[in-house]
Amino acid sequence: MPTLTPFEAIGAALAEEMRRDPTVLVFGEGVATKRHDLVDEFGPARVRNTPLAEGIIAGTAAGAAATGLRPVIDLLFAPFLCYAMDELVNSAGKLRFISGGQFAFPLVTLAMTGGGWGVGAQHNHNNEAWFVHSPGLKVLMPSSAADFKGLLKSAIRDDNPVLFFIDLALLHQPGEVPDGEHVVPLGKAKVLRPGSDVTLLSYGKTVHACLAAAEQLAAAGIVAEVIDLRSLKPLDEAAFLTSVHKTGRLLVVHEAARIAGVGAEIAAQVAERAFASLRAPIVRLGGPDAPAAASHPLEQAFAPDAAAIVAAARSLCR
Amino acid sequence: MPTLTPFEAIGAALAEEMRRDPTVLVFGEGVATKRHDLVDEFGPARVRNTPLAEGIIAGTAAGAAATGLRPVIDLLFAPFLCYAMDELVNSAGKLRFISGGQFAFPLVTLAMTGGGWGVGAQHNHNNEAWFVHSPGLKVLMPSSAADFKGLLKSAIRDDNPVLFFIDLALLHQPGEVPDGEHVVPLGKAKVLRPGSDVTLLSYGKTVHACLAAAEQLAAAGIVAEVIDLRSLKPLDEAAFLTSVHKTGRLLVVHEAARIAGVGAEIAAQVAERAFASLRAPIVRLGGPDAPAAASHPLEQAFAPDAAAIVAAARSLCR
Amino acid sequence: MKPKSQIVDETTLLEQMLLVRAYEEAIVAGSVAGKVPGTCTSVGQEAAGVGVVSALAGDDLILTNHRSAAHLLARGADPGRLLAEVMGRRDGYCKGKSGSLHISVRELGVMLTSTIVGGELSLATGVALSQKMLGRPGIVACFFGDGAACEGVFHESLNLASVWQLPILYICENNQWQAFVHRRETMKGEHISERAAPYGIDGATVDGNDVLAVRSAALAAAEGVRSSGRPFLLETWTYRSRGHFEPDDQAYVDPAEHAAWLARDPIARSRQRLVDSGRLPPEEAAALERRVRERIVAALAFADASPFPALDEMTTDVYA
Amino acid sequence: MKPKSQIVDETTLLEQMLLVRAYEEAIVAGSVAGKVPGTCTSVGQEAAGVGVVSALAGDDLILTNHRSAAHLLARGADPGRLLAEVMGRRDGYCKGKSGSLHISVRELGVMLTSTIVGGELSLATGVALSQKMLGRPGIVACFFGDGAACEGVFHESLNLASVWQLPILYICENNQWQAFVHRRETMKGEHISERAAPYGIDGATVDGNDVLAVRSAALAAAEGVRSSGRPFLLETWTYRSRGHFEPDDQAYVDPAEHAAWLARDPIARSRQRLVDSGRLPPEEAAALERRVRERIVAALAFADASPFPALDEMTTDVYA
Ligand SMILES: Cc1ncc(C[n+]2csc(CCOP(=O)(O)OP(=O)(O)O)c2C)c(N)n1
Ligand SMILES: Cc1ncc(C[n+]2csc(CCOP(=O)(O)OP(=O)(O)O)c2C)c(N)n1
Ligand SMILES: [Mg+2]
Ligand SMILES: [Mg+2]
Repeated sequence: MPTLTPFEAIGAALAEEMRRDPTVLVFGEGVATKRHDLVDEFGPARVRNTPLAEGIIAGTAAGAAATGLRPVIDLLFAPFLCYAMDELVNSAGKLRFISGGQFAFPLVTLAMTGGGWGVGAQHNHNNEAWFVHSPGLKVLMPSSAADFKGLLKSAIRDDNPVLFFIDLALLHQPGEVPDGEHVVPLGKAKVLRPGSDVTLLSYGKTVHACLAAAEQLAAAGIVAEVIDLRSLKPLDEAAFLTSVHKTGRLLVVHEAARIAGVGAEIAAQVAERAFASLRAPIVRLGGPDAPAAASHPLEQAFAPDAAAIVAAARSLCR
Repeated sequence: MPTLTPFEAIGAALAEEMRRDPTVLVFGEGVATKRHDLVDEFGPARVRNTPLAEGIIAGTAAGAAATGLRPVIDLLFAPFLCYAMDELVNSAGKLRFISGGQFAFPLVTLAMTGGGWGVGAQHNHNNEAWFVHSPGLKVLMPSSAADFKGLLKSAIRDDNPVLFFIDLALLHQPGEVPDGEHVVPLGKAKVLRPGSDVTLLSYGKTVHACLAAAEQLAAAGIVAEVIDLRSLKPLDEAAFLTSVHKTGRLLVVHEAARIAGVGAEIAAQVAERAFASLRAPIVRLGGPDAPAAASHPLEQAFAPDAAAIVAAARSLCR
Repeated sequence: MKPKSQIVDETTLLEQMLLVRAYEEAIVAGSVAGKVPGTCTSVGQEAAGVGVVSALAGDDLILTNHRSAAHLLARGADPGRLLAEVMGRRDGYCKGKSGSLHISVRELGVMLTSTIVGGELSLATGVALSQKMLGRPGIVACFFGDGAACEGVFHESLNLASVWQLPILYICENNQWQAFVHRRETMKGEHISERAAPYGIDGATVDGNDVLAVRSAALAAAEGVRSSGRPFLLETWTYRSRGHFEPDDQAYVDPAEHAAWLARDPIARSRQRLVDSGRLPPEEAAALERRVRERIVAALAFADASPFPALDEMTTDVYA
Repeated sequence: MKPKSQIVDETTLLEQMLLVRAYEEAIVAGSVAGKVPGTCTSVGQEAAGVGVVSALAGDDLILTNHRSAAHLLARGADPGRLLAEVMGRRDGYCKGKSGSLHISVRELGVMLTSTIVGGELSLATGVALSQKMLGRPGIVACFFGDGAACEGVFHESLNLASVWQLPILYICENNQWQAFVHRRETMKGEHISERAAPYGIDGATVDGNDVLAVRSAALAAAEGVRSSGRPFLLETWTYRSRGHFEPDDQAYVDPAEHAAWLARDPIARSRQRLVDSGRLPPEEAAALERRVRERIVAALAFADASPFPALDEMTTDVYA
């Protein structure tokens, strides 16, 4: 299997989908500069730099999506989505319903997030939960190069607006990507490591912390099941309910702030639908209710690490 | 006690605080037209109509708050907050932290939300959970005329940016408001009806549905405790944990979409911190993952009603 | 091919304006009676909407906003289905889910209506990009208010349309009001059309209460957009005679300004001109008015007979 | 009272520009060595920043963005504390929480720096409103880029500042680049200053690579804002010689354009003028450069000795 970084996997997914479907196009601030290989292959009409204006980038994508194109837009960093909320939430997310189904919005929005670059809270803010809470949108956040490619291809083919979050710390970490047509369906979590004592549920880079924690827990005789959610909306409820029915214990882990984060939704679902199986409190590990600091040690400490996961899992399994 | 509508209670709170503190001012689209009594008393410099531009309204408020004024801004309807997300989240919410504590942002943002006016999903969208998930912000959503007044006065005096959500259906429902200085602290829930069998936790207009449900449940021999959260951030964790320790059963109710709503945070906290007390699954009743329809029956069906609450509570207490 | 819209005569335009007026008056009466939800009417602005729409070709696309009755009706929307939508009924163009504020009628090319002020400006560039990249002939006509021109996205939209050379006819209906605030309070200068130049876009202002003037300005503007592939900003200078949203006591309105504009009512002016010139005998004008009123009575009956949507419609049409 | 800034001579300005250059070169070298995080440098733009700041009075307030070194240093910020901030250390002006992109120094009147492009434009109106309503003397100088002028909030800010008559000196540093995109790709026309007129605001463009020209244009503009209480838009026409963010190979830059601008380097020009006119003997110029470099060496040592913040700083300064 070839090895690609997520940056390259995204490029490969874009190229393949643009080859397959002439209505796919990509635009954003500097995307034609950053992905000049795509400009070479598909020309400047389908790979466009834009003015620095996230609102009109997203609005243009929504308008184009409703009328025959399949735009992928790069809004760079998740906090910049703040300038595009009307277009993403009020237009792309709602106008299908409002119009009684007259329009569909096949559009993908890319945004980087998370620590790793020391650029502070106006570049680093995991706000994916906002979009999970907004109707009409889908939300993805992969943790492996293969899923970056496979999920992006599915997102481009999906007829709904998809927010595709890129965990910055993963962007240049190489990983194996299956050869040829590799498509990963939306809404399917992945069991990365089966287990029976506790379920470690995560997405994005903290999946890797969960895997490392599972390794350490195994040494302590605790068999953890590790699940990568991948798709935050639609949520693969069956996947985590099944797991909790088996393990009776759930630890949800993400970098985003704990308060009202995606982990809260999962914990709440489990507390309702797998209550009888629960053998211990549901624990969430997530970022604090604070902006992310630029200072390296503070930035790194924001996201739960393997040690914290091990400690929490051990106390759950006591 | 005098009887005021929340609209009047808001006006009274504004007037009293503007009288008390000359740095308080209010601006927004049409606020000087709508509240001309305030213009008469405080003059056009402190009660301003603005151009139609939510971003600059919120940004101006943030800049003014950091430099000596205490602005209250009226952004009309919650979906319009989409145009002000950068200013509220990235500026007002984060610049205190980013600057290492050099600035504070004493500003209040008013926004109406919820069904009741048949104006559809671009005016009616309960997005309060976004702000609960955003650092540096506080979030209020009162259910009684007295709390509209008392909480708004506290919000104006608070040194942090506060989102003050106005449930549209309550705006013109009169209620008693204590005479004189009436201040309700942020972060304190209110037990409206004590009970022992099940906790009904809510905020905004569904509090009234919970009270009606509690009445019906009492007839069926189920003694429900009804708690009005009032403050969504800071959350009064002690209030709901104490209640669940007593009742062992929790039903969280709000009009906002269930998925990743404020109810999820509460359910998750209870599933972690009151697990041993729980005698039944935690149930959330909330709106569907859909935009709100304009059509009256659909709009009304969006929010959980007393019948749904009674049914859910009965099945919990079975 | 000459678009069929170019052979319209003023009597047809008058009929359309009368239809818009009668339709909105029916809504006002219905809302006073508690039978129809309140809306944003375009009473006083009929010429601005009808004149521009009459200048569009059949394959042109329209984006509009909350104050859309003239655009929809002039485009041929059925008043019965519109009223059904306003009343939240199943036979509304959007199945009752929209209500009055964001009615789209895709089959007529009225796309992506948004009640978020500025929403249509953010979407129009995308629709025009589709037209251009997919090689479709129609231009995009984007209606917005003077208030929307205060939103930042107005600037972003014009800038992008210019840089990407998108075929958009921007039409600012400057009706002097931005909800409960007069334009004078929110901007310096009177004319939105002057805001086009910095983006390299041409602009013009036309008397929005003269349907023929609007039509000819719009014909020229649309032709320019069509042949150049570039945007143009046309401002129709008009007045919102009724309140922002029904009901509205308009206590905040200067009576002198209001009266001056009422004296320039676009329907009265057009009718007068037609009658005076002998093109429309008074009894024919009366017959026209009667016919229009009858259509609206029938439309109201249709809408009223339409059922509310089933409750499970609450969650359909959310995802594709 | 004549603000003390008005008695500055060109040698002082040159020294400030040299300080900015040395400071940023130290960051570049440190980032190559992996010891300092990358930043957005203002190499090539020093005259634009220094010239404007030199024209401000001590009680004027500054809002800036990610490319702020010239504004901060010219205002008197300590390079040691700035470097400590860039390096995420406890003695940084923002306790290491900001890093390079949003450094505010309230004690110097550098307020509310935002790295959200356009953020400073949205905040400046509020700061100016405070100045005006609280009767404080200082005007507000708001620095932003040509890219920021594409964001809608630019338009909203200018419009509000004009309507509310706010004392804001808007300064657009048009450095031809918007991250990895040339201005040419994002707007028609060359000059941001032309975008002021529709809001009833005056604008001017000045050679941003001539520190004296910038200073005198800024003095006039600031004086106008101060006396009229109204906004003004000054564009400084300059060039970002290095990449957007360190490191950046600038592969996307036209070498001819780059070379032409390098030949107009503001520091070389000012130095030359001072030396040629006899106002600064070459050996004094060399001494100046040495002094500046020594200051930066000391600053770097200070920053490097500063510890990282304690981990519990992660959650302080969130709520007041
Ligand atoms: C973003 C946003 N802000 C505010 C409103 C409330 N609102 C609806 S229409 C309107 C006035 C719009 O004025 P203008 O653009 O001139 O259009 P007009 O109503 O005059 O046709 C306002 C403030 C809204 N719908 N969307
Ligand atoms: C809202 C937003 N969009 C994008 C970015 C990423 N970004 C940072 S600086 C920059 C270029 C800004 O260009 P300009 O305003 O001309 O300022 P310059 O960097 O040239 O000084 C971009 C795109 C950002 N920080 N904020
Ligand atoms: Mg208007
Ligand atoms: Mg620039």
